[in-house]
Amino acid sequence: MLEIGLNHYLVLAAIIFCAGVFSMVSKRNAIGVLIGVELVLNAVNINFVAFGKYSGGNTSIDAQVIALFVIVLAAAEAAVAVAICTNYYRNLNTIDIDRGDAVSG
Amino acid sequence: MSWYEQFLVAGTVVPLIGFAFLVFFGHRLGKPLSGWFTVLVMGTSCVLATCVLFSWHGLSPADRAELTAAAVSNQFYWADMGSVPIKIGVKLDSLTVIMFFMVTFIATWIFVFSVGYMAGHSDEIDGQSKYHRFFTYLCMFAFSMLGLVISSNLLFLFIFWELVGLCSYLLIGFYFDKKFASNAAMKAFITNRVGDFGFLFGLMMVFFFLGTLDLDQAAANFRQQYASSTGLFAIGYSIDLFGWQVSGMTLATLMGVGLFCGAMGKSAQFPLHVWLPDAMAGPTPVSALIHAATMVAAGVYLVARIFRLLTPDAQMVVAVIGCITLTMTALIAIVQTDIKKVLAYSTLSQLGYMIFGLGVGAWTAALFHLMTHAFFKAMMFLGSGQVIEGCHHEQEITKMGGLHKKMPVTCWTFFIGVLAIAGTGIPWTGPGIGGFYSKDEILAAALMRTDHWPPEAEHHAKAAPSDEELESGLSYRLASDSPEHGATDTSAGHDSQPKSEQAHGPSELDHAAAHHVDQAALVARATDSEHPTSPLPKWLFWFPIAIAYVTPFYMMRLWWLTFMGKPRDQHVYDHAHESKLMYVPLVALAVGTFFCSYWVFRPLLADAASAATDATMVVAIDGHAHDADHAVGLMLHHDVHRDLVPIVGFAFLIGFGVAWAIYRNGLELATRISSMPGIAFMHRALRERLYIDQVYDFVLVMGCRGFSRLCSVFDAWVVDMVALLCAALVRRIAAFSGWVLDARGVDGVVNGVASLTKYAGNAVRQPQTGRVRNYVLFAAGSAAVVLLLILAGSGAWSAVVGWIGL
Amino acid sequence: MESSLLSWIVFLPSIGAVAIMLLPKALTRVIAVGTTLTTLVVSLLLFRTFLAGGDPAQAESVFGSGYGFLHYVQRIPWITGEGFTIEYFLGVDGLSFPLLILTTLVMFLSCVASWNFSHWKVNKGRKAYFVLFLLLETGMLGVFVALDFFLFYIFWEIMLLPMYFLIGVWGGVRREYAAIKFFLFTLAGSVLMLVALLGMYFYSADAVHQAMASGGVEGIASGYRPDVMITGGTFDLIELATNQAIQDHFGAASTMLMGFRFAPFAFILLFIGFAIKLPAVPFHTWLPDAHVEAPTPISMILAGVLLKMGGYGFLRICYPIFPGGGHDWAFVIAVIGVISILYGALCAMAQTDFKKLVAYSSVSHMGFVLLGISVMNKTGFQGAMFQMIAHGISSPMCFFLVGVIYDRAHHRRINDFGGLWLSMPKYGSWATLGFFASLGLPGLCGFIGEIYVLLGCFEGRSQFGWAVPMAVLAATGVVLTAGYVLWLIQRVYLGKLREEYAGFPDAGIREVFILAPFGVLAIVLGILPKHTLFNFMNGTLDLMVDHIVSMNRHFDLMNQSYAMLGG
Amino acid sequence: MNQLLGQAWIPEGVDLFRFSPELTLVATIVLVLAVPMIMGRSARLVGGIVMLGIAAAGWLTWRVAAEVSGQGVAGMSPDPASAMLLVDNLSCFFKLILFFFAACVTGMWWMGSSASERNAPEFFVLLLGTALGMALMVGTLNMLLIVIAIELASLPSYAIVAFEKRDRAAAEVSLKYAIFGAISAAIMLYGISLLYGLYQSLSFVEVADGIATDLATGRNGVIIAVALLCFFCGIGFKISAVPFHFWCPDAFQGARIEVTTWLSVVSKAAGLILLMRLVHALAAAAGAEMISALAPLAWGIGILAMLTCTVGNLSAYMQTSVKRMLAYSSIAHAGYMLMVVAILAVPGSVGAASAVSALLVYISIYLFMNLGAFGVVALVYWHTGSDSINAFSGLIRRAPWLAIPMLCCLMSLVGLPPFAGFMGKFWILYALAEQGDAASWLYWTLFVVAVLNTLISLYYYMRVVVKMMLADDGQESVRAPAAGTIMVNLCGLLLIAMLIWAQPIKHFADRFSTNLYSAPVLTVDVGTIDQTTAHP
Repeated sequence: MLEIGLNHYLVLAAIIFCAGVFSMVSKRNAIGVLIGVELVLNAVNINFVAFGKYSGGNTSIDAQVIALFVIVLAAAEAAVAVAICTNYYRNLNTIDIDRGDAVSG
Repeated sequence: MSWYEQFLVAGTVVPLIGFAFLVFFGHRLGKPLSGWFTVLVMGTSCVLATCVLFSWHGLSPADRAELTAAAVSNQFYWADMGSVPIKIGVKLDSLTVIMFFMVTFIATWIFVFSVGYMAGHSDEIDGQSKYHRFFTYLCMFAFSMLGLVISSNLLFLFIFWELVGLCSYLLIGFYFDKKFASNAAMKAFITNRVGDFGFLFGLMMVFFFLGTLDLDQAAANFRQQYASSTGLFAIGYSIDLFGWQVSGMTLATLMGVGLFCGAMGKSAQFPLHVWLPDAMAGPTPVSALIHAATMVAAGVYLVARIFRLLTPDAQMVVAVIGCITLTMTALIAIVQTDIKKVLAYSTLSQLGYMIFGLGVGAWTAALFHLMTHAFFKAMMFLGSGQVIEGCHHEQEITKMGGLHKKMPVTCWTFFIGVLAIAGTGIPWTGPGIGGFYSKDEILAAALMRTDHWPPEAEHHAKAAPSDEELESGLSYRLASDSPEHGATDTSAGHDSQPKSEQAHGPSELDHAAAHHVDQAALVARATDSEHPTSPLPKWLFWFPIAIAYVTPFYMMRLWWLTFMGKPRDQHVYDHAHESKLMYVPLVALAVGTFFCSYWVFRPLLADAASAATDATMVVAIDGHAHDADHAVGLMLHHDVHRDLVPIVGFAFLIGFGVAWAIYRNGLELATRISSMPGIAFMHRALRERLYIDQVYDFVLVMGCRGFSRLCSVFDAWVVDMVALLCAALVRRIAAFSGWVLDARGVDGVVNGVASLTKYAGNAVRQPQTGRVRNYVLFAAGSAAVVLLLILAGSGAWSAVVGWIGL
Repeated sequence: MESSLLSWIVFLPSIGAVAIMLLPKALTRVIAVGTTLTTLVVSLLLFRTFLAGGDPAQAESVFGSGYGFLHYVQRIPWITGEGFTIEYFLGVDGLSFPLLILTTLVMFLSCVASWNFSHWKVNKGRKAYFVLFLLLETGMLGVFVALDFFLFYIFWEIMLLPMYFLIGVWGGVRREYAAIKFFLFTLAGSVLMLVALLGMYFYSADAVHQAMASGGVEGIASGYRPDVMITGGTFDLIELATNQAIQDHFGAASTMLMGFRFAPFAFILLFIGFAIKLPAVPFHTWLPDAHVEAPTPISMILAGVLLKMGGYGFLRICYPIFPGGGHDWAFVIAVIGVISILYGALCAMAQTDFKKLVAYSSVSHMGFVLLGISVMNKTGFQGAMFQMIAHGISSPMCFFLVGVIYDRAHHRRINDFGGLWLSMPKYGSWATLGFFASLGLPGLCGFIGEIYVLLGCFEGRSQFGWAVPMAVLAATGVVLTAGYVLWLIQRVYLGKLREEYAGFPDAGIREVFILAPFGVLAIVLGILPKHTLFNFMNGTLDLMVDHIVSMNRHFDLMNQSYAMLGG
Repeated sequence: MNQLLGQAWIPEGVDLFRFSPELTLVATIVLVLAVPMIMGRSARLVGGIVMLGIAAAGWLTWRVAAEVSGQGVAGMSPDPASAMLLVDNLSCFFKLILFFFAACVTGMWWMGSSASERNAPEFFVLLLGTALGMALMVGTLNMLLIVIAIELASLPSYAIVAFEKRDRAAAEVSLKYAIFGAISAAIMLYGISLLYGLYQSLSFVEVADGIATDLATGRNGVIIAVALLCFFCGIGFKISAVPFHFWCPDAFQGARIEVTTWLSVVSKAAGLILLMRLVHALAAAAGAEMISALAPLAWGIGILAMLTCTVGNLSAYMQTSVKRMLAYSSIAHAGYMLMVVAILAVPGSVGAASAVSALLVYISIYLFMNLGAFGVVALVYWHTGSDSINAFSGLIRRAPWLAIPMLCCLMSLVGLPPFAGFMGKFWILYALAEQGDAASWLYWTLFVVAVLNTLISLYYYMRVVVKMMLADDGQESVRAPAAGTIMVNLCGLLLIAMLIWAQPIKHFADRFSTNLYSAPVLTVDVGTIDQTTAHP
């Protein structure tokens, strides 16, 4: 049987990271972009937790703590970002981020 | 300071004070008064000069030498050049004294004449009277000219040289409302500047190679270097000049030629002669004073002063230029119909004689000719001024004729001038007038250099004429008729030599030859390709001889057409009149012409020849020259002048005769002759002054202006452009992006860079689309690229390190 | 002897500027003229020393120097750190003294020339104009007396902005273009200077530290100040030039900056910076534009003083500190000089704009400065310096002459003038004097500089084979100069009186008051160069040349041995 | 339980004292929220409270600075070896700047917006929130705290940019800002996670030691590179280094002018100081023998700096909005400041002392230039309602006492004497030359690029100057509040004064930069790091 090890988690995290980045770049919907951000943050969390588990002999709970912090950060960020999205929608009647190109150059 | 110097300085400064006074108060003094004030000023100078002249004449050569030496120690410390001190002072010698007298005397009478000349409407420019301005300029000129004469230093000579040029410019352009006058003024100044360019060049070489700008010091150093084979004459010495290796001897020649270039400009020698005929645009007194008597003679004076710095080659250049000038301009004079133009060309021709004379070594004779010519030519110019003023500014001799009835004094004084310039005299015996002594002496020297040179050895034993004989030109002439007389008193000749250090030159040189001149110097001299005393080519003699026939012809033509025959234009004839204020100076100068031909001048000049005696390489073959003993002795022995008689003795008669024959009955015959085939062509060429002016105009003036315009365009379009590459780059980028540069975009370096920046600014802002996805893409993409680079670097940090190359 | 006199001279105009800002508008012009006059008078106090001066013993006790007797020295540490010193260091010697006097004089006269400026009729920013004018004076005076490179640089830049506005606000039609061009060119130059400035500082620090380390001492003796130890890098211009350790390090073939040999590289950086100001072809294109657009008084300053700062920079910084650089680049500099002379003259000949012509003539004249210094001998330096002063007198005069008719005719097209000497006889005479001075007529100031430079070139041929040909080429410029000046005079002043100019009033008292000092100086300087100028500056220049020559000889030996060691 | 409590770390009085400026900020935030509930939503009242709070924080910082002077101390940490918070001269210096600037911005707000402000408490909560984040940012080497601080500084700033709820542009740019920021933060976190995985520590000092060891032995090269790259992405975003600068001009243009002023100086300065600390920690851990191993870092930062200032300057070139132009100019200036950070990437570099001190001087001077310039823009904007360059036309006539300080500030930004901007640039060039003299030609390249950029920048600053001084299209004169006029004129005067008294400024900066470069603040026993951690 294949033993699930650190590398698997890391690869998973990398894949999620890439998916997140891809979604950030490709989505025109602001919410979609935010979801991409969440994906990346979750990739980070997977990394941290995996490192916390697999780092040999380390009894520190830094990794878990950090993961918790990241979750909080993600929540805060989402809160602010969604608020801004709402404001955006109120002003532009859309959440298509490509429509917001008035300020440029 | 001896009182001689004080008088000379005072005589120089008085016109300056007059100038300053007129500058500030001239317009208050008003029309006749400022003129008379100027006469007073000049008269004062003249009195001072006269005192100096006669007192100096009375001194023994030894005393003169002492005074000359003393004057050197009274110099004023003017400035340093690098670490070489430049001092200025009075060059007190016989040449200065007589030049000074000549200038002040002629100037005084011409000023008197001017008061008369300007009394009418001649002082008006475009209807405004500029009376005092004219006299202000004249004062300035007098000051500059006198300063030039007394300068002991080449630099100061140059400064005054330019100042007389300035005055000449201002006075030629006096009627500046006339286009031709201002053109002529400009032409005069610029042509002179071309000559001065050479002068400057010579000056620099003197300063650098001889380490001084003092005339005497320079000559002494030149001599010393030659004697000891150092400096310029060091063995194997050469410098790189525009890629050519130039030897010391050639440099010395260049130095002489450079200085002579200045003289070429001022004395209007070919090819810089073009300005002088045009300079007749100035008021006639100015033509008389500046462009006949004094300033144009300054070139001759300069060559005389730098005579000791010339090399045989340089001297040859001087002779050749003189010869060309005297020939060409005399021919042109034949066909001119403007009274002043004829005189101008005759002046050119006579200046050519003087230069030629210096070129062949006839130092004293050339300067003697300068003196006599100054008097009679000034007189003739004033005569022409009288005619022009009398005929209401009619200058064409074709419209004159028969004026002797209306202006007898003018007519006959003018005739004296004609006689003088033609060299009238009784062959074999004398007496003669003006050119008979001076010009023929030049020709005699030329003959000697062509036919009897180098002199045989036995002539060394021959003695110089005695002191008393040298005192007057006449006795000298007589002495030349009886060679035995001169040969009797050898020791007297030696004793009579001035005791200045220059005069001791020959004996010192002998001394040096015996004891000091080392082998190297001898080798150096032996290897010189030119023998210092090589004979002249024959044509250099025959051209001046031929022109000696032409001169009486054109002068007679001028005189006859103006004063004799029947009036050709009744209107002009009716108006003609003579003014007393104007003919008094004519008479005075006529008297002066006689005076200068016989007394004082010639012996003093012979004395002044000490200034040429220690000429290192060239030969002054008259006066107390370097080889005084045998040069003069040779002349006496062979009696060159006697040899000349068959050749030119009757030239004046023949010239007069031919002219009289052709113009006796007016212009018909002349017109017929000039329209003969063959002659017609020459006639036209001469009338057009051999097209030299046109060529200069086309090649130099237009060329220069064209080139300058080119430069200007170049400046606006190229230099002001981005380094070409930069502009091209901008254009390339612009083409690539379809962004068309506006005209100013490539206007200049700065503009180009600015556009480039502007373009770059636009380019770097392209990603700033305002779309956040693009931002993210761009940022993430950049990061990804860097990441890829890292990975591509074989995946290892050390490899990345290697990639960076550190 | 510490003295604050120079500080007073430098900052008096600034005080005036503040006064103008604070006091009512009616007093503006009076204060401005008063301030410049006061500055002039105070600067004339310096003559006390220089007339008494030339007394080396006294100078020794004042300063004790091998090069440059400094007077009225004021030095206060300004910015110091560990082994780091920028000083407020002012002093005046024979090099800066004539230029200082020239500056105060030209500023005074151009201030008077600004009195009846046409803009005042519409009352356009009179206060601002004079404030900037006076600030400009502070900057220029500062440049001439600052002996700390950093301070020098600050003053150098300070004068930039006022000049920019003086051209840009009160200038002609294309004033903005001209002003920005001036600004960009000058700033580009000063940026290069900044590189050299820092390089010089660090390399002097290296030199001193090496010397200290090799000698095992706490500091090395100053090159010119007794009882002073140098322990680190320095901006002191005199120290940089005279300290043997620093000079050795600068001149050594092994000292490299950015991959180039230090001395020639730093030299050329500085050279370009100063050549832009001079201006030398091909860095000159800002000048015609700036001159044409600038108002008359500003043109006077530009030509009279600003251009001299370039030449001063060469003499004060480039040559004494990098004698080796000067030697290496001599040919290039001479070529640039000769090209400037000829090219400037040719361009001038083709101009139809009166001011542009005079501007190009400046390029031509300043070419002589470049040529004179390139040969690095006494005559050349003296000539270059004299030429600067002479040009500082003749060219403001010419610009003012242009301004006078521009005030009346409101155009500057040379070909449309004619016969002005008839309508304005007094003015015409002054003009003749001014233009002949610019032409270099002997007896007037322009001549002395030119002939000294040419003679210097000839003298330089023992060192440089090309010197004589250069001199010959440069001398042809004399003919060209005569050509364009006379042609100009003919077209503008001579000829028939034209109706449209017939009614022009002749030069007024104020105008004569401005022209007269220039005219008189042009004559006096031409006649008595030694007593009016050479006496004051030769001491310094000679010492400087001696220093340069001996240093170069020293470097030759040093680098020979370096080459022999296989370096 | 008791045992656990016994082990728990309770901050002592001195720790709290060292943390008091931040605590004061927190208290002010609470007050700003609480007091209006009691005393009504008066904008002026809130402003007053904020001023007091900032003043108190500033005063406390000064006290702390006096206490820590000369040595770095750890605060708020049970284990001095891996302190969460560093209280040293550098952080004190920045906090002083920060609070001073916050006071100035509050002043601006007071003049311009307080009259019409209805959401003052919210505004200041957000503003002080960012201030708190920045204050933390400069005082830590712990990666967790770095993340928290950056987020704390960023999140309120997204919101504060969008503060004008009805403003379409503000809404637009705030979304961009938020998205861009969120992505940067996420990527940075990913990098941190990798670093943590490698070295099992959140203390960057330990991480740096680990990196140094790995580099010395040539292991983990790629992963370190990727991790650092991701890490620096987040900081690059804060500094707005190219290519993470895109948000900057948009956000600055869309935001209120006080906010723009605020962000243009301190947020970048905080990011720069953080980056400087990190780079310095890396270099200190690496030691002088590893110069070449860290060369890519130096080059990376150097190239980033060159790109940043060049792109910033070139982009500013054609801007028509002065505000946006100044935004680009702030990018360019960040580039200049980044250059000196590149010096620190050289272990044991000779120029480190000059570099840090130059950066601090630059920040102090830059603060006044930007304050003055934005101040004038604000005053003109409040009067004319436009920040376009045309609004400045003929300003010298319309409001001479605005035009003159504007001129001073702009010329100072160019770096032209007699304005202090020259000193700032001079010290940077000085540091670069010093380093260039001793080390690689990177620094001379940077030098030349900086100098060329000065020339380019001249052009666009001059455009404003030309508009102000030389153009005049007859607009009415500008009436500006006296306080604002005085403030900008003070800035102008200060800029001249700071050149004349360059010495004290330099000494001030020297003093506050000493213990950063003289020795590592904290030493870590290398033995405690387990280097056998498994990783892919």
